[in-house]
Amino acid sequence: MSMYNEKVIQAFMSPKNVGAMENPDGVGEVGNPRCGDVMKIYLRVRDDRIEDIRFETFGCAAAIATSSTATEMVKGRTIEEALKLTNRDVAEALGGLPPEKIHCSLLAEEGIRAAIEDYRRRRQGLPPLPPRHDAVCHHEIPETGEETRE
Amino acid sequence: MSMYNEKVIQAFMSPKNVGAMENPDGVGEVGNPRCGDVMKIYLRVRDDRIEDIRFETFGCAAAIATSSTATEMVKGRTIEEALKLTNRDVAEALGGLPPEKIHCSLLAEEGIRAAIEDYRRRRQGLPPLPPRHDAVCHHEIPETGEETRE
Amino acid sequence: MRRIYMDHSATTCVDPSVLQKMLPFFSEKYGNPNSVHAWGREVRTAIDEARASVARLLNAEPREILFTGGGSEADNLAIKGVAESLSGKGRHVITSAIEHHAVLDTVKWLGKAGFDVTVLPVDSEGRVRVEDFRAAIRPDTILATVMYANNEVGTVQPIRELGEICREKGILFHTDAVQAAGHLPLDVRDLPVDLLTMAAHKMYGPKGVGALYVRKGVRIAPLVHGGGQEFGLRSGTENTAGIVGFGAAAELAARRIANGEIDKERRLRDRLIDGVLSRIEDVLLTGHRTERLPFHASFCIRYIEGEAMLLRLDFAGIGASSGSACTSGSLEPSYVLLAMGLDHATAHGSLRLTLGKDTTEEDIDTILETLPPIVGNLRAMSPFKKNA
Amino acid sequence: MRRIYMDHSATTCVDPSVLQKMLPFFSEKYGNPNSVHAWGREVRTAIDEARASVARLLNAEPREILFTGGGSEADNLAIKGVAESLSGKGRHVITSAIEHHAVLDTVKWLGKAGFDVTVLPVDSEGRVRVEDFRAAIRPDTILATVMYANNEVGTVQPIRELGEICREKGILFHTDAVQAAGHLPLDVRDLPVDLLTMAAHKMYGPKGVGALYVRKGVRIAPLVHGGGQEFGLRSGTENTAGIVGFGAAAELAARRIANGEIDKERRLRDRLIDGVLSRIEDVLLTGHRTERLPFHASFCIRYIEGEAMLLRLDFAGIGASSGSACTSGSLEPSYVLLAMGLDHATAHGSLRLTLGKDTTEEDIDTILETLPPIVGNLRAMSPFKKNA
Ligand SMILES: Cc1ncc(COP(=O)(O)O)c(C=O)c1O
Ligand SMILES: Cc1ncc(COP(=O)(O)O)c(C=O)c1O
Repeated sequence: MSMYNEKVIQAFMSPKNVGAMENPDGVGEVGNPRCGDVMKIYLRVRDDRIEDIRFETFGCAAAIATSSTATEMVKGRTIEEALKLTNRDVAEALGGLPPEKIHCSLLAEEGIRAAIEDYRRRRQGLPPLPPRHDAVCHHEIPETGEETRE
Repeated sequence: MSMYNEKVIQAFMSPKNVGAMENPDGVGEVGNPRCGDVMKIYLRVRDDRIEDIRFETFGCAAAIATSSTATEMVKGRTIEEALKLTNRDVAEALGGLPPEKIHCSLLAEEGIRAAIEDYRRRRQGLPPLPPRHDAVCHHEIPETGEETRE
Repeated sequence: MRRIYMDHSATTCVDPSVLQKMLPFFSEKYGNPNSVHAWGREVRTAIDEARASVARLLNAEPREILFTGGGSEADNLAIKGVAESLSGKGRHVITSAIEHHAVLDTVKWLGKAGFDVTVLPVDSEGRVRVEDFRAAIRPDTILATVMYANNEVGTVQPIRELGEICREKGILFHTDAVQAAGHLPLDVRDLPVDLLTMAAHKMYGPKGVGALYVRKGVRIAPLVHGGGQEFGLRSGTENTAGIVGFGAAAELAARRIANGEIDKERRLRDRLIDGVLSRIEDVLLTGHRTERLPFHASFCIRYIEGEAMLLRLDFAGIGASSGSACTSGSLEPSYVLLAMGLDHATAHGSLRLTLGKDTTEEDIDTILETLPPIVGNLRAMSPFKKNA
Repeated sequence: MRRIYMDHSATTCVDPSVLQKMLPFFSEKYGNPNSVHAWGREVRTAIDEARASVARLLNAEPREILFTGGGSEADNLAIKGVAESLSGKGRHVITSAIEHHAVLDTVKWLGKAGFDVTVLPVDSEGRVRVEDFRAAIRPDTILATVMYANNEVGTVQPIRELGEICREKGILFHTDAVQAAGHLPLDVRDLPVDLLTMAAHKMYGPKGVGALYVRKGVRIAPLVHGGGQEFGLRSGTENTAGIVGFGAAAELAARRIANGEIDKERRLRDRLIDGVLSRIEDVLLTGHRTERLPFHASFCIRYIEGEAMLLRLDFAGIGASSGSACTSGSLEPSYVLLAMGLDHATAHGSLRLTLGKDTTEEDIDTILETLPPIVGNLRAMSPFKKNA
């Protein structure tokens, strides 16, 4: 494992916006427990603006840190603004992630998009978006040999 | 290299009976410079007894030590007694030799025999025995792997 | 904060008494043991003594011990060495699904080089089934390699039974005893194994030196060619200080085993296992309950992921490990846990706590205080279950 | 009696400053560098730094340096690693007759494994002829391996010319620089070599750790499979202290080279060579007079045998070596000297005196006082010639 920087550690040790939300306006669940990464995002939306956001994450330190940071980054933003958030933005806000952890930031981006999609469906009276636990585990393939085991 | 014991070292550092002899009664030269071992034995015989013996040796410490010891062991003995000397006797007198050096004690035995043969030939008026430098290098084959190099 | 190292399966510290014995061999007794002169001869003697010490730990003869550059190299040497030397006799090799990569990847490499490979499954406690093993043997089988004890789950294999089958069938048997050597009594005069791997750094010796026991009469080909050191089977100037350290570590281990310190370790281990199982819900012990390394406790903590736990523990001063995917940069959880039939999500929550000779009861109690709130906190974040 | 170690080609002492840097990595910073926790991370950092130091000595990138369990292993890895990775492209390998056994025996092993091998002769000074080298290259040649400098006779090879030919012909070029690294300036950005072997213990670092430089983009297969350490090319828990020691030794070497200490060494070497040649009759310098390692003097002393000389020198407090048969238990004299055209008897009289960083002018003078009477004494015993 490459080492995490201070910001990542900070976000992991004291994450913001943790926990379930009662009666959310939208919920997105992405990732795959097989891959060791599941992220669930809850939204409360007022006037097209994300008034509150929560996450629940099953995953490594980077997954938790990116969940916290991504939710912080979109809190108070409009839906349109939130949809512009990319995994790169999240990784940058965290001062960078080890290469093999980049996929975690992708998960945060996707989680927020899924929650927004769910919010929109609900508004249109469609049934809520089901959790997507069958996602293909997407990740940067580490360069040969970057992966070492004791 | 296995280590030499004290007796071998002693015989090597202060060998007895070293050097050529003027007008010897018999001379034997055995070994092969290719193999790094040549031993030349000079005899002076009186009344069928080895009155004096000398050696010249090109060779390793064990070759020099066995030359010294073997010559000491036959000095003052009768020809018959000297012919009974075996390489085992020489090695034993030295308190043992490393396995890969056993061939050196064989050389001492052969050198003395060659010198005696030469002495007998001369007594019979035959021409002296020529040096035998073409001997096949005989030696104990070390067990696989006993041989190591830096 | 007292920091508590609980990762002795990963590596151990060099015991100060071992280091003391090594020290002269860096800057004072630095000769090349293959040299004729006094500088070389004194070092050769020290290597001979270390070889005798390691041999004694196994009840082997010194001539049966080869020093290598580590446990992985010794595993590779054993497997490739037998394969090369016996390839004329047969080309089938048997191993288990939960071997260390040093064995598994070597056997797979043989698979690419024209050998047939059987990888045996294990039961839910990580043990190879003796019947499976027997059934896997073919007329062209030349070698079976099954580890003595597993590094991730601590399970000890039925090595005697497996070895006896090999004897009966006339095939060579190698066991990777990197986790077991120095921690369990091993006697190669009694145990039917032909080759056995050890690593000094798992038994309070230095890293970078391993050993392979090769039973007298068993012929293997070398992996590293050259000057012919180690009976022609591992060339290269000897790692003198490392070898001397291994010798000292072997002596220390023999003393510890003789003094019954294993029992002390086992009691602490059980205190830890019982404590974790009773204080945290939805936890399972991985590996066998009793047939396990005396210093080894391993779990799967459901609903949370291993690396997150490790980092929280690390910040609390506790060094632990996990077969978790994330520690290796791969997303697959431990192949060992999967082979034991665990589902992926559970396997991701693996936690290994391995005790050392200096672990105290207080350390165990500290861990038992520290771990539950960390688990609770991470579970509170988990979408799967809360308020554990 | 001051004892004088003159066998630095065989091995060197660990410099006290190097040992100092290694010490914390035995019993304090003992973590496994592959561990996630703090114990592991601090060690990972130290290994990264050591890798950077070794890389700097060669002007390489850290990513191009692999640590191994010694020089021999690095030679084996380079040669077998290229052979395995390029066997689809061709199966011809070129080497020279005077390589170290770690290269020669590995190439010969390839010869048995279905490769074609060309072993080039050398001239009387021990150099490969550039024309021979060029002529040996075939369309199916994949690798040439020629040592940077010879251990027995000190001759430095025309590596740049050979490497340029390899570049031109598109074949990989490996050089065993175990004797040269740390003693001669080496710059892989400038030098056309693709793989280069080093050993820490020949440059005041510890035994049991080597390194292979592998130029970026060159693909080789591993020799030791397992956990995937060293970029997947040398598995096994890292020899932390050894690697840190190698890093420190590389820094020391870089400083010594920058300070021009090579020139000092070369002057002392020449004083020794000139002294021996002028004080003893029927002696010849082996190897090249100027294109030789700065610390290396080697001779053949006619009419006497090497081991006997070594032991006499040893009792006089001087540690020397010889390619002599007897030192290895074989009766063949050095294959290096024979390849250079010397006859057997002369080759048996070889004597190597290799200087170190702490060798003084007084040491040289002591040797020049001590050696002639020993030679005289042994010659007096020799059947070939007396009164030298
Ligand atoms: C030229 C050369 N190559 C390779 C080696 C092998 O290195 P090691 O003995 O450290 O494995 C040596 C020294 O022994 C050497 O001098
Ligand atoms: C069971 C087992 N085999 C082999 C090894 C490899 O040993 P090393 O890393 O010392 O090469 C290890 C430890 O890493 C192990 O636990």
